[in-house]
Amino acid sequence: MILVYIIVILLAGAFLAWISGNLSQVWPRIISLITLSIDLLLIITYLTQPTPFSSKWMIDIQYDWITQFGIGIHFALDGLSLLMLLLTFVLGIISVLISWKEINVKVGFFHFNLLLILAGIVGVFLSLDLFLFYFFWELMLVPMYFLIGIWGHENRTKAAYKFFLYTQASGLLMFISIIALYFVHGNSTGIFTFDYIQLLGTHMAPSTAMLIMTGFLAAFLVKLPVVPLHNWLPDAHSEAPTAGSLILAALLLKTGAYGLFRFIVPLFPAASVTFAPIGMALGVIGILYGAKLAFAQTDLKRLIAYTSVSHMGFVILGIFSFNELAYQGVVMQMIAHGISTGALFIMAGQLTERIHTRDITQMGGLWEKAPFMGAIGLIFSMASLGLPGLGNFIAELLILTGAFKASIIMSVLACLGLIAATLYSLRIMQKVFYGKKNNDWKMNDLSLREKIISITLVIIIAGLGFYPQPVFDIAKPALLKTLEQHTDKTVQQKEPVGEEFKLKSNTSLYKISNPL
Amino acid sequence: MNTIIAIIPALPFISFLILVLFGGKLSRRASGWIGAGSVGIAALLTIITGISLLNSVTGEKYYTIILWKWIHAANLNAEIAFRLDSLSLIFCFVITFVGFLIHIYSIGFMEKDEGFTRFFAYMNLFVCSMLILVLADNILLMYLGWEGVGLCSYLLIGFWYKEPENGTAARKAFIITRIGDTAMIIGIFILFVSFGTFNIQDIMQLAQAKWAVGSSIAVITAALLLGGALGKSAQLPLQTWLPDAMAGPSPVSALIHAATMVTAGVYLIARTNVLFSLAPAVQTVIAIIGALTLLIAGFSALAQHDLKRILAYSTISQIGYMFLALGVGAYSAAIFHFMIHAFFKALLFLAAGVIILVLNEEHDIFKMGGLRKKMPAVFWTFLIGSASLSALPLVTAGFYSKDAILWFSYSSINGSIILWMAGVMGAFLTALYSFRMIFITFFGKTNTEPSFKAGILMTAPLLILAVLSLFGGFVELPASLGSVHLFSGLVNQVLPGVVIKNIENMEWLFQLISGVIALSGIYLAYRFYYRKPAYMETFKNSRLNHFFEKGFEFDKVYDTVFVKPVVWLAETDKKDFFDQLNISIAKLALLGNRVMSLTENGKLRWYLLSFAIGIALILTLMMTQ
Amino acid sequence: MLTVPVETQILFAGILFFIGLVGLLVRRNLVFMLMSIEIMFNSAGLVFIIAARHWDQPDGQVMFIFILAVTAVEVAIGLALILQVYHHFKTLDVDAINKLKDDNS
Amino acid sequence: MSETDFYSLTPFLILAMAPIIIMIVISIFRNYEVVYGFSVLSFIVAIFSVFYILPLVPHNIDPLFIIDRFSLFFLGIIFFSGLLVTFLSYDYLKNLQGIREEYYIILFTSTLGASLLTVANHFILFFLGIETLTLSLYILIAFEKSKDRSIEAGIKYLILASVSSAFLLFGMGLMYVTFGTMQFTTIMVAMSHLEKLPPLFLYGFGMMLVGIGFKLALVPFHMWTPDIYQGAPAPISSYIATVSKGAVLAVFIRLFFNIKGFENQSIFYIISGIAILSMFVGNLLAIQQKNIKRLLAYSSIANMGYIIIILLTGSDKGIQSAIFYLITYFITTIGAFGVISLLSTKDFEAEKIEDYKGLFWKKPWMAVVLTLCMLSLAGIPVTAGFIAKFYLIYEGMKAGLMLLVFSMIINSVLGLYYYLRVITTMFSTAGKTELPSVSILGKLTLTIITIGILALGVYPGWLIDFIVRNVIM
Repeated sequence: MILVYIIVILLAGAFLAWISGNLSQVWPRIISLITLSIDLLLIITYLTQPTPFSSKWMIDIQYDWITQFGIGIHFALDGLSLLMLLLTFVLGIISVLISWKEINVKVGFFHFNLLLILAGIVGVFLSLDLFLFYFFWELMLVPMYFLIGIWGHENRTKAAYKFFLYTQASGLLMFISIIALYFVHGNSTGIFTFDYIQLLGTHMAPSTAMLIMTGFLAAFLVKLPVVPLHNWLPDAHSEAPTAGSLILAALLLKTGAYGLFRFIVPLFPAASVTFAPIGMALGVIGILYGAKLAFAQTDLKRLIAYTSVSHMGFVILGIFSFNELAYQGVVMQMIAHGISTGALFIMAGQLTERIHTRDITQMGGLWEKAPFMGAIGLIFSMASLGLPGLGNFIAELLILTGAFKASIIMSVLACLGLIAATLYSLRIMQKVFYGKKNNDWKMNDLSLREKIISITLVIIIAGLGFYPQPVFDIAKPALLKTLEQHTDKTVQQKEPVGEEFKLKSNTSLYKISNPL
Repeated sequence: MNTIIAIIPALPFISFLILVLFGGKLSRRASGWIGAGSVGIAALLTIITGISLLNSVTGEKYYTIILWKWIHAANLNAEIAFRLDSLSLIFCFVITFVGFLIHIYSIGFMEKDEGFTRFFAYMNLFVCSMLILVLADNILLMYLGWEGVGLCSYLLIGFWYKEPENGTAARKAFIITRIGDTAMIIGIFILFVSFGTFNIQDIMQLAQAKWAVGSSIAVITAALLLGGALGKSAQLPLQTWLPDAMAGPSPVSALIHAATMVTAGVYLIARTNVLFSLAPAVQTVIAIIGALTLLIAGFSALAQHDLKRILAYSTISQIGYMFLALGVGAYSAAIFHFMIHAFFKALLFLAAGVIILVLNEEHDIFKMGGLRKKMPAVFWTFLIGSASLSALPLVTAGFYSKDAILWFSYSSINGSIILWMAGVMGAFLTALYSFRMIFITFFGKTNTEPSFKAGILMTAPLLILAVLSLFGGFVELPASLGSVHLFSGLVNQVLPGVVIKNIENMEWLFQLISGVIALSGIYLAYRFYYRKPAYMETFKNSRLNHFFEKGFEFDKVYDTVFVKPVVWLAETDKKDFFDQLNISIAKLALLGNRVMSLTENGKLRWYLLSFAIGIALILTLMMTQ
Repeated sequence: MLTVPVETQILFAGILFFIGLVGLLVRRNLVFMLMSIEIMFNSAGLVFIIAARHWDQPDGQVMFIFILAVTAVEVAIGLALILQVYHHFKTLDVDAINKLKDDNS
Repeated sequence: MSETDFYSLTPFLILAMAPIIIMIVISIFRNYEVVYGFSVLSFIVAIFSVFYILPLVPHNIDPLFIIDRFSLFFLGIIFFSGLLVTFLSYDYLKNLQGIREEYYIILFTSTLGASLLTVANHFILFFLGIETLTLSLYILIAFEKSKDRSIEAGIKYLILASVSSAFLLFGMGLMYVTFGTMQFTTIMVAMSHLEKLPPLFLYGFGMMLVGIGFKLALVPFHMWTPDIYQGAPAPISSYIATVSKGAVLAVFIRLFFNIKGFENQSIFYIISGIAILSMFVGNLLAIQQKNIKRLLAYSSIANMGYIIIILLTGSDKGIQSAIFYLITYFITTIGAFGVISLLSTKDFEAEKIEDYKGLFWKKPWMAVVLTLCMLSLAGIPVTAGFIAKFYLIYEGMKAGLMLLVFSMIINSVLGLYYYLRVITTMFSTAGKTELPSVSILGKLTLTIITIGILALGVYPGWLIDFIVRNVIM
């Protein structure tokens, strides 16, 4: 039940925020802050109770929705989604805080969108019904589109289009695949349902499986993103307002990774293995190409955007290594990247707020003006180059070790990414904080609010670096489950009847039994 | 005792935190003393631990402590755990003790600097990471320290961040070492994948048991680890960053780029000696690299103008000696030279720091001169340092440490006469350039007047270090003179002793030769740079000299081979051509729109025509069935 | 009485229809276009007559009556509109009447 | 003619009575409000009458009428749309000087024509219905006779529509010649015992396609759409987009299923070709369109393309999905045109997209409605359009029409672009265009529409159930 509450609260908060926007500028902020805090508390209280970290689902609830198609509302929580929810709410709160001063126009509507996006993301992390999943997957887009299109920078409109069209196109492909899967399963078992649990282990001809998986991959790889499907990201990230970039980088990308975990690997055990070499290669290409582009950028936010392309490369590399080590790494990477890149975007936002440019050639020598900001920037550049003692190191270490077991050459190539990361990370420090002052900016150091935000993030990232164990413990059952679904051949004993999408038109809708 | 070894690195870390969080509120003095004090206490604790370790009658010759579970994912387990044995003890001692002296010195040195607190914060962080590096009981934690010191060195080289070139130097240092580190981490992966653990001791035993001598995997792994070592210790071919690293304040050069961090490579190889003994090929490579490095660096040092750059190159060449020793399997000798080198090189750098400070940022030795009278304390200490560096026979510690290396480079089974000759040649060069320094800087006529006199805070450390560089050597005396083996005894608890070829012991002869060589070097220096500088004037403008001065043009080569291509790659296709693809798709759609909307021209008869065409098509299709 | 095969009769109607269509395409004057349409309608009507004759049923004739009625209305409205067109555009040239179109700017 | 026959024709009788009564009323005394109120009333009565005759069906009145749940369903939709259009017309006509009351008379006659199509089982009724509908439309389109564009649209529609009806008629004739009957059901019987359709019949069908294609605005008979939509009064544009198309689609489906068009190869190819063309042409044309009425016209072309895919599934399920799509499309389109007509005044037509610049900050409610409509047309979740598209794709894939489904996917992305363009304009910083205030009635109508869109988007189950239970051929 708690899961429904979480989403409902978010939605309610969203509408409240919008309405209250007409009263004053402060109310929406406060409301959304409260909303998110409540959700965070809900999750934390749930954590504090002795929870069964069993290999099954911690919570699992189902309701009817569109029974004619075997569509149900099916939410479930496991370690993975739990961690993602935590991340979502923490960063959600932070994104409200950083918008506190930045957003002064249409505040109500802004927070409406913000909360709506979060609702969509949470939905994606929780839903176990493929139709529902797609529903939320699409739901995220519209508010994010508004976020970029209304409160973004100069070229916001173009960026917003690009973002929406890219994700929509790929999403539709996934949609087709979902329906195809539904029919394949229906035809082979007579049970027509979108329910994840039942669709697991659907028997498919390799070719069919590959086709269907491609659709899913399209959506997830675009979201992740993976070179060469990454072009929406730099534009969207650099044009979005700070909160937008934060959510994009820290949460939206993670939905892609989450999708790979939750759907690709368990639903297409064989096909995903076939795809693995390409997957890993894509990962490596992403790592290096992203880094290369990041190194070339002069727009700070664009630079950071490309770094996340590079970092997400590690994620896909890990996922297609198919071993627990890499998976733990991926989870860690999802969180650590969320924090570190998010922090960098926040820093970029704070800079832009102060000096009204994102061009790093204009900056330089800012340490003198803003040592605190400089220190924060330093820490997170170090994080993004994978300095031991910060979360990203753990993540990359595990991923690389895991990948090393799967494919030595890939892992070694990926290691070059560490050097590349050094290049661009140090470039940030050099161009922004060190060196000569190119302009004599009138700027002050971080305000108390900003300090609090930054310090929280620093504590988290360092905590992850020195004591990551809790994360591993929470994630472990979920990952093991994924892997075992992936390797388990027993679930594939269902006798195949027909593997074509085509259905004899005399099968009536009533035969579609309701899974719930 | 066990807990103490956790406290030792904790102390500087705590003071680092204090300085970072409350730095603004504290007075300069206070923060200075917190910074120095924490390291001082750490030093004290180290000594106590050391004594107790030495006196521990039990067979257990080490202390160990597990603080907390760090990573327990799948089958990958790594704890935050420390282990102190005699090897790490020696390193700890040097780090904390020399570090303490340098901190004290820095209080005086940095007095005027605006970034006073920041400086001490960084220094403390460095000491902490360095201690973690040497105390770590698993290789992952060691890597943490390893990267930590790299970070600190980056921060401290770029300490005066307003000068872009400092930033560049810092970046260069970080990136080059990082390249080595990447090799190292891959090596670590191999170790983990093959042994399933990160614990150094276990790895060593398992390697001993599982890997055959000279087996390819052993060689590869050893080579990869060596890569890390080369990067950190500025050995060929990754040595180019160190001379530029002199952009940092002198205490930094003393602590990081002379005494401690740059010798991390030595520590790594010594620590994982088993792997290297399993890969004789790599060991030979180490020896050769060492020999080459010490020669190249020696020549380069000979041609420098910048006082600190001379010292930098001399550092490279001295570490070359250590690598030579490691290569021939004379671990104790290497460690011994490391300790002594730490003393006198720190001394030299600090002294140089004083000089540069009082001559207000004058680096060029040719603009100095005649400082003997002006600053006697500095002169004498510097002299002692140089003497020790150039291994003045019998009286200096440097003699004993270097002599051991030279002897083993020949007599060890891995040794050979060529290596020895290289070493001797190096010794000659060393003597030459050190006294070139002395004569040009302290003798002759005064070119620049000292602006003020260095305070006690700065001179005291000099004196202490001077004493050490003179008498530090007596803990280890060769068989030919008195044969004291305190040090090697201590080291050999953890490291294998050197294996000697069975040849009749003619060590005294070698000592004689090297002694003579050193003296002749000094004499030549006296001859050329004091008596008849004219000779040198001609040489100074020669192309060869220039070549030496530029450190054999490694930078230029790397610039063309690596840096330029990378930059070019980055600059080309900034636009990210995949993006262009999408744009072209969009263009296509727009084109379609153009064409279509031409048909919507509002002409009724045109519309009717489309009817006609439509029906024509349909009817034809109907026919063709 | 001679019997013409139904196909031929249809063909005849078809030709009529085609003539109407061509008339529409070539004439620019609205009135003439209206007349062409009449031709087309009538040819269609003719088909029904033919069919009725062919299956000898009354339905065809009935349909034709309807067609006549409808076309009458059609013409009525048509002429009314043409008047309006002339009133607004001061011409009956159909090509001149294209205010409504995509502006390809 | 039996009593049940009489009863089962109530809706039509009501629609036939309404205009007569209005005429009388007008001749006695001319009052806009009264006429308006009466029209609304009679529409509502008509809707109820549909439910009233529900128990009587299926009921055939040979040879012309076939009144079954399918037709009643369409009747319901048509009447409801008619009602909504009436609502929207109020403001639009109120501030129009000159005579306005006749508008409603003709609205009724055309609706009558449309409703006849839904029950048509015979070419005669088919023809009469379509003509009644069209003839009235000429007048409605050219209703604002003071405006050039209105007249131009009128004459264009007149010429083209009559030509298309001529084609239709000729086609009917050919079919009649081949089988000697004009009744769909008997045609089916006649052709059931020959394995191959005679060419004459096929040509007939081909020519009918022109007429139908014209009414449904399918490529290549689509070119009139933007001009007419732009020229006609906004409510009438929505009326053309919904009622006339719906009715024609109804009769087309009936005919198509009676002659089993989907089983004939060449017809199959022709229809799928037309469908794909319509999608691409419609969307491509819309991409850069600056006039929102034309834009909606183009989008209607594309949407019809989506719908006729379903004819090829040849299954009840397919038809059900098509109907669901049609309903959502009706609601959405009327909503969109509603916003336009509510923002237009007698001498200003809010048709340029620039006019909507910053609408969200001026008239949030209007903007939200239009946004929802656009999103629904684009098929984004929580709007009815999403479910509708899903349903369509679902059935399409079930029937294995992968090519059509994929081209539909591509086109949804194409379409998204221009729907977003409209939305973006509304949310961009406020423009200078002055917009009139909106009456309560208009707001109310839009509210109904919005609720409809959202309700169907979030909980479509009931409607799907309803359709599945009622619409069985």
